[in-house]
Parts: sequence; structure tokens; C-alpha cells
Amino acid sequence: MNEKKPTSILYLDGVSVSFDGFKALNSLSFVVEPGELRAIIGPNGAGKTTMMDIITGKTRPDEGEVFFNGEVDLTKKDEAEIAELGIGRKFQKPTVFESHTVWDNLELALNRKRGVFATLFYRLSVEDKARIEEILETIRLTGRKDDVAANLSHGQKQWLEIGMLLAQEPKLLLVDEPVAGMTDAETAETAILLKQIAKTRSVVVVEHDMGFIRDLGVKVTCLAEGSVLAEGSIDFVSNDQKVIENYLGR
Amino acid sequence: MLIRFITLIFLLLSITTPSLAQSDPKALIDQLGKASFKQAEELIGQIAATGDPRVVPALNAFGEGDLYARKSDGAVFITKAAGANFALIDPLTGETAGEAPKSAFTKIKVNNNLRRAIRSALGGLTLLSPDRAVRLAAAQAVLQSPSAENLELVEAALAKETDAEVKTRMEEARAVSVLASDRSADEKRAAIKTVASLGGREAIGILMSVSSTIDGSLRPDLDSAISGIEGQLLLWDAGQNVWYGISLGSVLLLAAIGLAITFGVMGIINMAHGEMVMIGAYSTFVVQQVIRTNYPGLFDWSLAIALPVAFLITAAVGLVIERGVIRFLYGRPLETLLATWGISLILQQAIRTIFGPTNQEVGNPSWMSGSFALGGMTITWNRLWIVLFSLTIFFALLTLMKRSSFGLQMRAVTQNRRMASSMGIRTPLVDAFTFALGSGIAGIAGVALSQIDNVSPNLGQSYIIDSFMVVVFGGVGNLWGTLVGALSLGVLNKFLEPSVGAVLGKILVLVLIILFIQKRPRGLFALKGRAVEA
Amino acid sequence: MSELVVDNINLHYGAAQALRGVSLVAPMGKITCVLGRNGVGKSSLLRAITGQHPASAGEIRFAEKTMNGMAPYQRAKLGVGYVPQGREIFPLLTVKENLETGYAPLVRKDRFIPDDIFSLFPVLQSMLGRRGGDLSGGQQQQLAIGRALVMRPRLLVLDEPTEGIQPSIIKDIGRAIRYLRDSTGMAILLVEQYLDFCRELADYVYIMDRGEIVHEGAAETLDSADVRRHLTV
Amino acid sequence: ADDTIKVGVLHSLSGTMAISETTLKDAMLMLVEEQNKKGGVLGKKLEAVVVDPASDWPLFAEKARELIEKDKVAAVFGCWTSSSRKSVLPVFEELNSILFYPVQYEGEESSRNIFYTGAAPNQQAIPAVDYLANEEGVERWVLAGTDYVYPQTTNKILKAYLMSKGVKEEDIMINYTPFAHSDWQTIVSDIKKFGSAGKKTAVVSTINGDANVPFYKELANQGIKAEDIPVVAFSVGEEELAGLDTAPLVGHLAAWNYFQSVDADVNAEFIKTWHAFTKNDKRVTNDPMEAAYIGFNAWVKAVEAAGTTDTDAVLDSIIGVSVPNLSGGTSTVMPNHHITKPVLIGEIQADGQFEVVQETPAVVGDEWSDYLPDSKDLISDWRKPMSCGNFNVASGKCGGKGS
Amino acid sequence: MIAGFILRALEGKIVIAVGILVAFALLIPALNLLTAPGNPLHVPTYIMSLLGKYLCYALLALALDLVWGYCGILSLGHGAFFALGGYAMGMYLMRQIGSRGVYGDPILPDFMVFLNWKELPWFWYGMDVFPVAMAMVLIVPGLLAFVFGWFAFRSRVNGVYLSIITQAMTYALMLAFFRNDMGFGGNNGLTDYKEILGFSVQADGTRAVLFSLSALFLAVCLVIASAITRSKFGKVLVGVRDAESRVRFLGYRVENIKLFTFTVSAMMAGIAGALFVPQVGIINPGEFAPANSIEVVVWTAVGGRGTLIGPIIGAILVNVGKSYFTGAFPDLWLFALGGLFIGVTLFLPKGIVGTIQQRHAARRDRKAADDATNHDKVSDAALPLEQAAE
Ligand SMILES: Nc1ncnc2c1ncn2[C@@H]1O[C@H](COP(=O)(O)OP(=O)(O)OP(=O)(O)O)[C@@H](O)[C@H]1O
Ligand SMILES: Nc1ncnc2c1ncn2[C@@H]1O[C@H](COP(=O)(O)OP(=O)(O)OP(=O)(O)O)[C@@H](O)[C@H]1O
Ligand SMILES: [Mg+2]
Ligand SMILES: [Mg+2]
Repeated sequence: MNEKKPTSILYLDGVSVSFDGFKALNSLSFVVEPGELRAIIGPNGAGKTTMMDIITGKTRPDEGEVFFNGEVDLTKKDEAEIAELGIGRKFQKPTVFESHTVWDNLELALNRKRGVFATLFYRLSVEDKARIEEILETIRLTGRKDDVAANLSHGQKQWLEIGMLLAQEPKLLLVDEPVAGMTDAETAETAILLKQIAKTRSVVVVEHDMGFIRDLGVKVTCLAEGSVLAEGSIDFVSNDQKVIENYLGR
Repeated sequence: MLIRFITLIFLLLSITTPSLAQSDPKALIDQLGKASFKQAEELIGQIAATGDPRVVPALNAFGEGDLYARKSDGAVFITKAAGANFALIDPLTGETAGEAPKSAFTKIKVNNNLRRAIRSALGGLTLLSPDRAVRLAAAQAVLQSPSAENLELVEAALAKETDAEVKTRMEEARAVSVLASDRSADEKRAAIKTVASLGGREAIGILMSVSSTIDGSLRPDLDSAISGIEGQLLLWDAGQNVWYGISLGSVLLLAAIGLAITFGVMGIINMAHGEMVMIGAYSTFVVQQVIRTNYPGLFDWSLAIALPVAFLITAAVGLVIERGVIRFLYGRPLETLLATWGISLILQQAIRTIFGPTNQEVGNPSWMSGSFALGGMTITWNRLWIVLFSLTIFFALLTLMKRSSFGLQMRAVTQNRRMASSMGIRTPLVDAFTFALGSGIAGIAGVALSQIDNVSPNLGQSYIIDSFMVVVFGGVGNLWGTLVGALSLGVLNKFLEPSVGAVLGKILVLVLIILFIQKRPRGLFALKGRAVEA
Repeated sequence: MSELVVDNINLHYGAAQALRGVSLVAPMGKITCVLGRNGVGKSSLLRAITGQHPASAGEIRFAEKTMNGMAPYQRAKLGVGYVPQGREIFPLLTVKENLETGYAPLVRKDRFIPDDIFSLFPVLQSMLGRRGGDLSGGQQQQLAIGRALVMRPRLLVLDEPTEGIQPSIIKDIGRAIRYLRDSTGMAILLVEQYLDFCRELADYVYIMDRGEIVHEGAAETLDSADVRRHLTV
Repeated sequence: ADDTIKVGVLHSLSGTMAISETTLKDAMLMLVEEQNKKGGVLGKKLEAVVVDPASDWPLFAEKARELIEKDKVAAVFGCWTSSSRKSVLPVFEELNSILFYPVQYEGEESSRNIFYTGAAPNQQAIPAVDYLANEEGVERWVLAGTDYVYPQTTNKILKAYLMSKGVKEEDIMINYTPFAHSDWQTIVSDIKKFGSAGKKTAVVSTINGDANVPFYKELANQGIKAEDIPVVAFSVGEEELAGLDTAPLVGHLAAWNYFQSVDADVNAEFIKTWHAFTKNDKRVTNDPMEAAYIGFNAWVKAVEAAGTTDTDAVLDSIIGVSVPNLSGGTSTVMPNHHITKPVLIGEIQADGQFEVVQETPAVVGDEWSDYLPDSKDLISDWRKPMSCGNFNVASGKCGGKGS
Repeated sequence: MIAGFILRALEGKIVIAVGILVAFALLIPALNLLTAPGNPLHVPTYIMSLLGKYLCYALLALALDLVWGYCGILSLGHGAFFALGGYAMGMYLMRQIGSRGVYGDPILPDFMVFLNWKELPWFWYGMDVFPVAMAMVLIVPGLLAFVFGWFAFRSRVNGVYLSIITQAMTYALMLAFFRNDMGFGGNNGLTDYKEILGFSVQADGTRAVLFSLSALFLAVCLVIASAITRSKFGKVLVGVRDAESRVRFLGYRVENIKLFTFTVSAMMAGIAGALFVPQVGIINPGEFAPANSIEVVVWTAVGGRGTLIGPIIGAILVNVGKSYFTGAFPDLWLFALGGLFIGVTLFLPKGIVGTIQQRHAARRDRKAADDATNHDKVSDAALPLEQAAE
């Protein structure tokens, strides 16, 4: 395990966290290689979202190591620093800036200097504008770019959040249940989109939609009760007895 | 019994016979009419020296300010008001002497000095009273105003005393008098011991007062006695401080607890909370007013009657406010600040218009007055009741919130009003009742606070900041936080106050709150976890 | 008939119109499914039915009563149970208390939590004392469904109930919905994106597009290409 | 219009000070009404212009300006706190108008445009202390006050005075509390402690306003009787006592220049008018009302003498004007813009009134205290040719110690 | 870069507002100084100083709106910054009195003399030099805000907790300044000023200049505020207000953003205080009273928080009302004022300006919607009301 630390983009070893005595993560170890697209499944309450909370600095682990790019100790950083390092996240419950327009949401997410003075004197350049328009196309919200995000439907907010993630251009994307509330066709499209992104960066995606996971066709990790239950190809994992019992059902 | 009484009289006469010849009490009393304060003081001494028990009522009346001199002839009477007239009582015989218009008399003025002299004189005169309670009070009086003149009286009375408690008190009174007299050093040494055994501030006061006149050889005894008492007091002082802190805390708790509902639970930045407290206090005033004029006998019950009245009135006001204004503001918590600020201005001015701008008198029923000693601590009854009262309210409310289905609905509605409605909860009703409850509780807090603070239109303003401070310091939405927050702020305040003074103490408390919030950004009893961040 | 009848309703958000002349019927003892892409107005339809948002025209009837103008709690009293999109559990109430909020429209003797709920969602049983907001997304979704069932509704309105739930439990939910339909004869109105789930369960389906019903028919009709067109981008 | 003479009434009717000041507004309205019954001034009716500066000090300045500039009032009666007076002082000087200030204060001020009809420290505090020392044999002193300028200054003066009389430093305890302090447990018990040193002890209270009620309640509850530790107060009058059950407080003292209980015909008349005016025969009268009464009458007399309401003329004619005060004597406006008044010491009675236990002859208000080192050389005389509020007798110059 | 930053600020409404303010700055003093008192166009000095005072309040409200309306920090202690700026100015003015004080002490202000102070406390040094004093007007409030914000924002103190500690801050300052020992004149404060930069503070000319300065500073701060809020930084601010943690996950340093805004706002408040003091002639601890700070919040809410013109209008409107009512209905004016506040919340939920803007936007939307779907049934006009009732 330890030898993977320098080369991996994300490295978790022996991470545990508990809330009021309940162990949400139990000595979880888990590695993502650069350029990898990794799918994570697991029963409700397995700790998938908690794991993302740990990586993004929202929750501090009780014990264990979390390293980014082999060298950066994420447990010592706060959310903004981690985001600046290049870790982007889409939340399970879509969170966007409700009183901003779709456009502004993307503009804020755009990967530009984020200091006080940089933002004060920022001017929208031509390429930034093009980039936003491109993203709008991708998430099919061009027509609604001037609407405030509060007025979007649930699924549209999901899309907007994905768009913000794209705008952020992170090195590592953490995507929590991206296709919840999407139609089958959209689901398929999202899979294509993620695979495309994964060509240039690393992606960790959590989902319960097995069809979608299958579409991704990548290595799957199944978590349960805060630690890894099974890992391997989709066929391998979905035939694992424990996974069937705990997760897929008969 | 009878025999004893006779012997007492006899004894009394035998002691005081020599002075009896010197003066006639009636004449002395009549002289009071024209005397200056200084002369009156001497006269009191002479009247007491007559040793005639018949002067007791006259002296009592003098102390109470009921002794008047007739303008026409200077004759002195004890008076009782009877309309525009005085009912006259002969000062010596106690016989009624008809009525006469008030204007025909001048009051014989009394001041603190004279009252003190009277107290001491009465103490001496009543030491042999057949009534046990009177004797006890007399011994107490002698104890409080030591004078060498009383020494022989005390000793005589002591010799006859059979009641154990009165006896100890008299022993102490004797010791005090011995110290003031010119008795021998040995006797005084013993007296110092007795006084020291009394303990407490008073003992120190007595010992200190003789320290300047006492014989040099007794000085070490005196000093060690004083420092001994002081040592004991030190511990009690700490206890006393804690008690002060708790009682201050309970006042804060009372003031804040209604706010813990309207603000803590409902999320309304309720600037009119203080006015609810004020209305509660005014309700008490009105209730007392009605009782005073119509049923004076019920006065001791006035608070018990005021509680439900205040609750209903303030709850009704709260209900009107909720239905009329607040309900349009759910989901816009910041706007509630603006509206309730407006409401508070209106309520203040309304009260000012109705009752006038000045303080109103709210009396303390007898069971709320005075104090008792607990070891070396003094505990005032009103504070004790307020502590108990605030805790009672607190736990009642806690039970309501946590155990009743209304409490559950209340919390559900405030967390997600739309969804609560879809769960079949009658949200408008729950909202209205919750706000009314919070207001009503503020109202009964007002009843209690009327006992220690002034009842004026500004009453609410003086509590609103502290109330918010307590609720926030304890952690919004957590009733236990409000309790612990209030008590700890109270105790903290009282521990700072003696060393840095009240003003700096208050400033320091504020600064400490600011610093504390840095450590715990969500208050003392912070809610943690996803549930809050979401 | 005491079924749910939605008759030609419109719904506006401010100036924007989200529903245009939508009509549907959800009979008792049947599962009626509404499908459609993102933002076509499915949730809006359910909001109109549960009273979360007023319909600006048309009529909604249930149990022979016109529900327009009724507050949500009055509809709940009529037997409308609602599982909203986005869970909307009470974050600071414990799981148990969340379930107990369903007691409000019930008479005293019914105020208990049916065992079925715990056998359907065992995780709730083990987490009764935990605050609702601390649960994981899927657990919250299970709680939201359980909470609606406590009310013993006669019309159960579910907005994407399978969102974020693990596959095994989705299957259980499917079974449970069918069981509820058969055992209690309640009307079930289900909004879903998950086509397979829908196809398996539904007795009748409606498809929406841009605030309008564009197709209705038996579940089998879903497979025609014509219908599929409405669901692709 | 020109057929009336306007006078301004500048008292807070809302906010924290309303509790005290509203009464003065009512008193002023009554005085104006009475004067009009007598035919007004210079043959014209008086008209009171009432504004509410709302206990907000900058608003006092604004309202003063409004009264003078917009309403063109001939004189203003108003203010209670020193801060409000300080706030309006420059306005009156700039616009050359007249303010009558009816409340006891710390002294250390003399403005050409202000008349101080309340007591200066020497007209209240010092006689009170003398009384306690002489009549009650007090040797140990607690100076308790609210933490602001009036108590601080008064206590400074008192301390200097007491020490000049041979009181030792350790026999003086000074204690300050914040405004509207309501928890007096610790302080009252400290007083008790301080009083148990075997020497006769008294409390000199400059505790302000609302804080008094809880203070006295605590005193009563902790059983501090006037016979043991008397409290003499300078801010507690009949009005404050109206909010209290006074039975346990009998014997505590206050020093004022007037009490409602004063036995004088003018006073009886005044009280009758007051009750009729307010239609409430429970309304009490108090010392600032008397001060307002004196100020108002002095102004009327000065205007009549000058034949005009013109400020400069009135300023000239008013000095030396004597008007009856309510305790049966007369008060004279002195060249230093303070007035002469007797000092009365009263003891609280069970009925909420005071009983006078001592009365001094009229005392001249001393604007610059003799017990403050920088003030003792200053005097004030607004008559020509001196016309100076801070004449330094040591240097013989106007303008303080410097220049 | 800076030019672009400022230019962006000058959107339609702001230009108009700035224009009005500049016109005010020129016109009112002109009407005061150049016309005779009898002239119908004459603006009495009294009215001019009153207007000047309102402008200072407006600037204070604007400062608060920047942190509250845009950044979501409900400061209940902004009066403290205002008062500190005022005290800095007051100290300068006190020192200018020199030996004209009643005791004639060339150095010590009167209140120090009669309280027997022997020398000037250190923090009074240099306050007689105008540039130093003016620097203090900015530095003291700015520094306090910076230090306070540094700790609070880093510890992620939020929402009501932040509001209450700002309130505790101003309350503590009030108690401290009440104390005579602090060396700021106790409750009487600093008053009886004589001159500023050698000009008599009571001269009409000086007052006119002070008035103009108030209007101009308000205009300048309005432009700055507008530039800030219309920049990307402004959008981040609103993001912080609505979803603070989301902003963090995008990589923005929320604490720096807040700290910057809070400090800038405190400095604006300080300027407002400094302009206020010579015009009203007094500064005392009453300005620190928590109720005063709450009032500022109320003005802002009345005008419309989250808009720039709103707080200005709100502050002026409420204070004009207060000035008028306290004179016209001294016994009843609180009813009127309280009623105004309640009325505004109920009928103008976003404040005066906010509601107007919203109506405007709604009308535009509806028009757009109608245009787009004019074949559709006409939508129900009663809807917005219905929504508001929920
Ligand atoms: N603050 C907290 N307090 C108590 N329990 C918590 C807290 N946060 C998370 N948990 C518990 O930790 C477990 C893991 O939650 P997590 O959200 O990581 O699950 P998940 O794998 O994302 O599930 P899902 O698929 O349902 O989203 C759950 O059982 C949850 O109830
Ligand atoms: N609160 C709102 N205010 C304004 N517009 C809204 C609001 N909620 C939804 N809308 C708009 O109304 C339309 C229908 O939304 P609705 O939520 O009903 O869609 P949906 O079919 O449920 O979509 P999804 O599958 O994404 O949940 C969408 O275009 C959406 O942008
Ligand atoms: Mg999850
Ligand atoms: Mg939806």
C-alpha cells in the first residue's frame, strides 16, 4: 500500500472517523491513480459521502492518512486550500448559488485567480466567455443562462453543478451521485461526458445506478460500513456474494 | 405565671426606683413636643431611665412617627389617622382621648438618630416583658445598639430568664454591653469570646467598634477574635458569591427563556421580546392595583394571581402579533428584526401613553421580602423564589418541548414549514401558539422581574440585549444551552465584580463572550454534524 | 369515485408558466406513473396536488372533494401522503421524531409506527435516535418514504423516491409499493426517471413535456419508439 | 404669529430619560397655561413648543436648533442629563438664545446663555454630608454612584471635602456601577461589610435613574435599615419613590432644595394646580419641577422688566431677579447664572414622601467648586463689565488659568 | 485596471445618484450662502446641517449594506465604527480648542482638567495634527474591524453568533467610553468645539463645506461600493451570503473576502462618523449604544438591503421622518415610526428600492413570458400576491 503513495493522485490509508461513537469510516484505504476514472458503489450509509467530506476538508479524520498528488497532506488543509490544489466536488444534494444566474454560477466556478484583489479587478475575457458558453452547451442550459439558479428544476441544478465542476478544471473530480434524477438518456450521456473528462484528469464517481456504472466500464470499489468490501471490474464486483447481499439484492 | 409576673414587676421596680423619683414620664413626654433632635435624644434617655413600662407605647409611636403635639397647649398624643381627624390616645395611659382635626397638631419629628435611641431604650425596657417574642426582640435590640446603660437591665433580666433561646441572645446582649461598659478586663475578655462565638459581620462590627476604647491588654484577644471570624467568613463569602451568581443567572434565564422559544426555536429575531416582559410586569402592577383597592387581604396572593393573568395577556398580545405581522415573514428571518423593532416601539409608547412614563410600584408580598441566614450567607427570599421559579419554568418548558406532541410539531414546523404542513400539521395554529407561548413565558418572567427591578416602559429594553446574549452564548435552539449559559454568565459576572468593579466586570464579561464564541462559534451547547450545516 | 382527478390545471412561478392544462387521473388501487425529462414540470404537478404551490387554473379533486385552495395539512387530513423530491426531512429531529410528525392527521389510536416500515427500511430502526440531518442521502430518502407511510395515506404521492437509494432497497421499495397498492387499495402517484422501475410497477403512465401531458397509456406502451422520443434529449 | 411668544420645551418624551423628563414637560405646560391665565407676558399669550429629543444627545442639538431657528422661540426650558446640556450648549451660544436647565448637576460650567436653576454640588451634596456627619455622627463613607460625569465629579468634590474635614482615606469607599445596573447583591453586601468596621457608616448615593429602584429593593431585602446605615441620595425624589414600596426604607435620606411635603402655602397652591392640571391627584411633585418653576418665573419677570424677549436684554435684566420658590422663601438669579436656594434634608416616609429633618438658609449655587484644584480660583460673573464665565481671580484674567 | 474597476461602477442608477449628490453638494451650500434669509429659495443653516447629518447616516447605512446586504454579515455593531471615526474627529476638534477652554489649559481638554488629569494620555498625542487625526478616522475603525474580523471569520463565526458578538463589541465599547477613566470625556463625550483647520465650526461657510464634503464622500463611497459589488468580487460576496461553504469548495478564501469587506465597510462608517461630529457638535458614548446600531440595520432594511441606493434612501427617509415626527407629534411619533417599520416589512418586503426593482423585473419577465407564449392563456395576475402570502 505505502509504496503507492508517491505516485497516486489520491491516497487514503487507514482513515477512520466516527460521529458520536458511530464509526462512519472504518480504517478505509483506497488509492486513485492519475488519470483514473474510479466508480464507487456501496449501500446507503456506507460512508461514501463521508469519504468525500474527508478528502475535501469538510470533515477531519480521527486517524489515517490522506494524501493528494503523493505529497500534500490533505488533513492539514482547509476547504479553500484543497479546492485550490485542484480538487473539485459535486455534492450529493445539488448546491448552487441560488440567487445568481446560471451564467454567474459558472463564472464564479471558472478556474481563475481567486484572491480578493484579483476578483475585484477581474474582467471577463473573450476566452473565458467562450469557455462558459461551451460549458453551457454541454450542460444544455444555454437557453436559461440568465435565469437565477433558484428557478431551475432539481435535475437542471444537477447539471449546473456538473457544469461548475467542469469550469473549475480540477485535477481530481469527486462526483457524488451525478445522475440521480436524470433520465436514462441523460444518464448515458453523463457517462460519456465523464469518460471524456477522465482522459485528462482523475475522477471519482459515486453512484447507485448500476447501468451507469456499467456504461463507465471502469474499476469499481464497493464500500460497506466504512471500509472497502470489494474492488475490481464491474463484473467481478457485481458477482461478489457479499456485494450482492449487502448492496445489489437478489 | 401570675406570681412570676408580679415578681417581675417587683424586680423591675426595685431596680429602677432610684430614678423614678427624678422624673415624671408624662412631663418628659410632653417636653418632646418642643425639643430639638439633640434634646429629644436626651429626653429619650431620661424617659427610658424612668424604667416605667407605661412609656413603651409612647416610644414606639415616636419611632413610627405617630406622636403629635397639640398646637394649642403642647400636649402630646399618640395618634391614629381617622379621615381628616386624628384619633387621640393618651401616651401614658393608653386611653382614648377623643378626636381632633389634623391641622391642630404638629408632628414630633423623628430621625435616624432618635430611632436608634428609641430602639435601644425600648430594648432595655422590654427585656422583662412577659411575652417571649418581645423579650427576644428586646435582646436583639440591645445587641444591635450596645450601651453601658443597659448592662444592669440585661443582667437582671438574664438572671430571671428561663427560655433557652432568649437566654443565649441575652448572654450575647450582655457581652456586647459589657464591652461598652467599664467593667474589668477579665469580664471583657469573656465577653469578647461570647461575641466572637456569635460570628458573622455583626460580631466583627461590634468588636471593631470597641477596639478604639478598649484596654491595651485586651487587644490581642480582640484581634485574634476578629481574624478568627474573618477566616470563617472567607469561605462563606465564596459561597455567597456563587449564590449571587446563580441568582443573577436565574434572572438572565428568566429574561431569556421566552426568547429561547421565539428566537431560538422559531428563528424570529424578536426585538419585541423585552416588551413582552414589560407587559408581564405591568400586568402584575394592574393586578396588585386591583387587589389593593378591592381585596387588600389577598395581597400576599397577588403574584400567584398575576402569573396566569400576565401569561394570558402577553400570550394574547403575542398571538395578535403573530397573526397580524409575523406570519407574513416566515422564511424571511431578517425582516422579522425590522417588524419586531417597530412593534417594540409601538408597545413601549402604548404603555407610556396608558400608564405614564414613570415607574409603577409593584410591592413584594411578605413571603418575597427580607432574608434569612444560611450559615454565614444571607439569602434574600425574593432571589430564592426567583431561582426556584425560573428553574420550574425551565423544566416545564423543556418537558413540553421534548415530550409533548405539541413540542414535536413546534420543532417540525420551524425546521421546515411546508413539509410540516404536508405531514398534516396545522402550521398556522402551531406557529401562532408557539409565538404566543414564547410571549406568555416572557410575560410571566415579567411578573418575577417586577419584584426586583423597576416597572417602567423601559423595562424591556434593559433586558433585550442580555437575553439575546444568553440565548446565543448558550447555543441557539438549545434550551439546556440557555440554562447553562445564563447561570455561567451570572456566576462569571459575580466573580469578576468584586475584584474589578461592576463596570469593568461587565465589560470583561462581554469581551469573554466574544472570545468564547471564537472558540465555539456556535455557542456553548453547539449542535454539531451535518444536520446543522445542511 | 374517490380517485385523484387533476383537471386541466395551470401552474405559474411568478410570470413563468410551469404547467399548461395538465389533466390526469390516479385511480384507487392503481399505480400511476408520470415520466418526463428534467424540468418538464413533474414536480410542479405534484406540488399542485399536495398544495405546496397553488395551481393557477383548473381543478384538483380527491375523495370527492375539490382540493384547490386547501392548505397542505388539510390535504394530508384527506389522506394525501407526500414524499418530496430532495427528501425534506426535518434535520434536527431524530429519526423517531421525524416519523412521529406523521401522527398529526391521525386519530389517537392510530398514533404508532407500523412495523412494516421497519421491515422495509431496517436501517431506520437501528438509527431511531440519530438526527435526521445526519443521515446519509439514501437513508434520508428511506426516512422520507417511511414518514409518509406513517400517515396511512390513501393517496401516496412520490417524487423520484428511488433517487440515491441502493439497488437492493429499490427492489424492496418496488415490492412495498405494490404491496401497499394491493393490501390497502390506496392510489399511488409516482414520478420517476428510472424507466425500468416504472415499467415494472406502473399500471398506467403519463409522459410530460414542457408542462404538458404528451402521452398516456398502459405501462407497456412505454416501449414504443414514439414514446421514447419524449424521454430522450 | 406675532401675537404669541413661543417658548421651547426640550425634554425627552421617549427613550431612557422619558421616565424623568416627561414630568418636566408637563410642568412646563402647566406653568405656561397658568401664566396665560394671568394674561401672558408683555400682553401676549405664551405658546409652548414641545419637541421630543428622544434621549438621543445629537438629537438634542438638532431639536434645540430647530426650536431656535425654525420656531423662533424666545427661550428654551429643557434638558436633564449633563450630556444633553453639553450637546445643546454650543447651539445656544451660537444662536444666542436662552436655556433654563432645571436639574442638579456637577457644576464646572457657566455659560452666558444658560441658567442653572437646579442645585450645584454645594447646594446639595455638601450640606447632606454635613448633616450626616453632625447629626448622625457618621465617620465612614460609601460614595456609590453610576459611572458617569456627575457622580464622578460630585464624589471627587465630596472626597476632597471629607478629607479636608479629617476623614481618613480608608474610611471612604468609592464604588461605581454601569447605567441601569439592576443586580445590586454584591454591592449591597459590600456596603454591609464596609459598614461593619465599628464606625458609624453612611452611603452617599449618586446612583442615577432607574438603577435606584433595584438598589433600594436590595437594601430592604438584605435588611439594611436607615438606623444602621443610612443612605443619602441626590437623584432620588418623590417620582422615583413612587415606584417603590417605601415602608422598609423609612429613614433613608435625600438632599434637595424642595420636597413635596414642604409646609408652605405656595407649595400647597402649586400642588393643587398640578393635580388639577394633570387630572390626577396622585401625581407627585419634585425638585426639578420647582427648579423649572423658579426658572420660568424668573424669565417671565426678566422679560417684563426688559419689556422685550430679546435675548441680550433679558440676559441683562434677569440677574438679580428674585422670585418666590416653593419652600416659602425666594430664589435670586445670581450673576453666575445659578440661583440661591435653601438646602433641605429629608427622610423617606412610609407614604413615599419625605420629611424635612433639616433646612439651611438659602445657599448660592457655586459653579466652580472650591474643592477642585483647577476650579477654586475661578469665578463667574456675567454682568458687565466683567461678563465672564471663568474669571481667574489669581491671574485676574477671564479665560481659565492659562492665557 | 483601477479605471476599469471604477468605470464598471457607473451603471445608470448609480450615475444618477452620484449626479444628484454632486448637485446637492454644490446647490444647497450655494442656496444657503448666496441667498438672503427672506428669499424663498434660501436654505437655512439649520436645514443644511440637518441634511448633512442625514447624509452621514446614509453613508453609515451604505457601509452596513455592503456587509449585510451583499456579504450576509448582519453587523449589529456598526455604530461602533461610526462612533470611533467620530471620536477621532472629536479628539482633533478638542485639541483645536486650545486655551479657549473654560479652564484655559492650552493642552488638556476641560474634562481632563476638572477630573484632575495632569498630562495628556498617550493616545491623544498627535491628534491635534489634522492629517494624523484624519488617518485615525480610517485606521481606528479599520483596525478594530480587521482584528475583530480576523479572529471571527477565521473561527468561522457566522450568522446570529457574529451579529451578537458585534453587538457585544459595541456594548463593551459603550460601557468603556462611559467611564471617565478612559480619557474620552465619559458620558458627556467631546463637545463645545471651536474650529476646524482654523475655520470656526459654527460659521455658515464651514457648515456649507462640511455639508458638501458629506455629499461628496457619500458619492465617492457609493461609487466604490458599486464598483465592488459589480465586480466578480461582488458576485463572490453574494455567493458567500447565500452558500458560504460552496464558495469555499470553489477555492475562495471566504475569511479574506469577509475581512476585506468588513474592514472597508468599517472605514466608510468611520468617515461617516468623522463628518457627523463637526456638524452636530458632539460625540459621546451614546453613539455606541446597541440600539443605535440596530437602527442602522432598520434604515437599511427600510430602503432595501442588497441594493446600493436603498440604504441611502432608507436612512434619509427614516431620519427625516424622525426629525419631523419628533417635532410635530412629540407624544405619538413612536407609533408612526413603529408603524412605518411594520408597514414596510409587510407591504414592501424587499425594502423600498428593492421592491421597486423587483416589480420592475417582474413586469419585464412577464412581458418576456407573454411575448414568448402569446398564444397561451393569459396568466393570472393575482399570483405574486398569493405567493407572498405563503
Ligand atoms: N454528523 C453525523 N452524525 C452522525 N452520523 C453521521 C454523521 N455524518 C454521517 N453519519 C452517518 O455515517 C454514515 C455514512 O454516511 P455517508 O453519507 O457517508 O453515506 P453514503 O455512503 O454517502 O450513503 P448514501 O449512498 O446514502 O449517500 C451514515 O450511516 C450516516 O448516518
Ligand atoms: N421555485 C421555482 N421558481 C421558478 N421556477 C421554477 C421553480 N421550480 C421549478 N421551476 C421551473 O419550472 C419548470 C418545471 O420544474 P419542475 O421542478 O416541475 O421539473 P421536473 O419535471 O420535476 O424536473 P426534474 O426531473 O429535474 O426534477 C422548470 O423549468 C423549472 O426551471
Ligand atoms: Mg452519500
Ligand atoms: Mg422534479
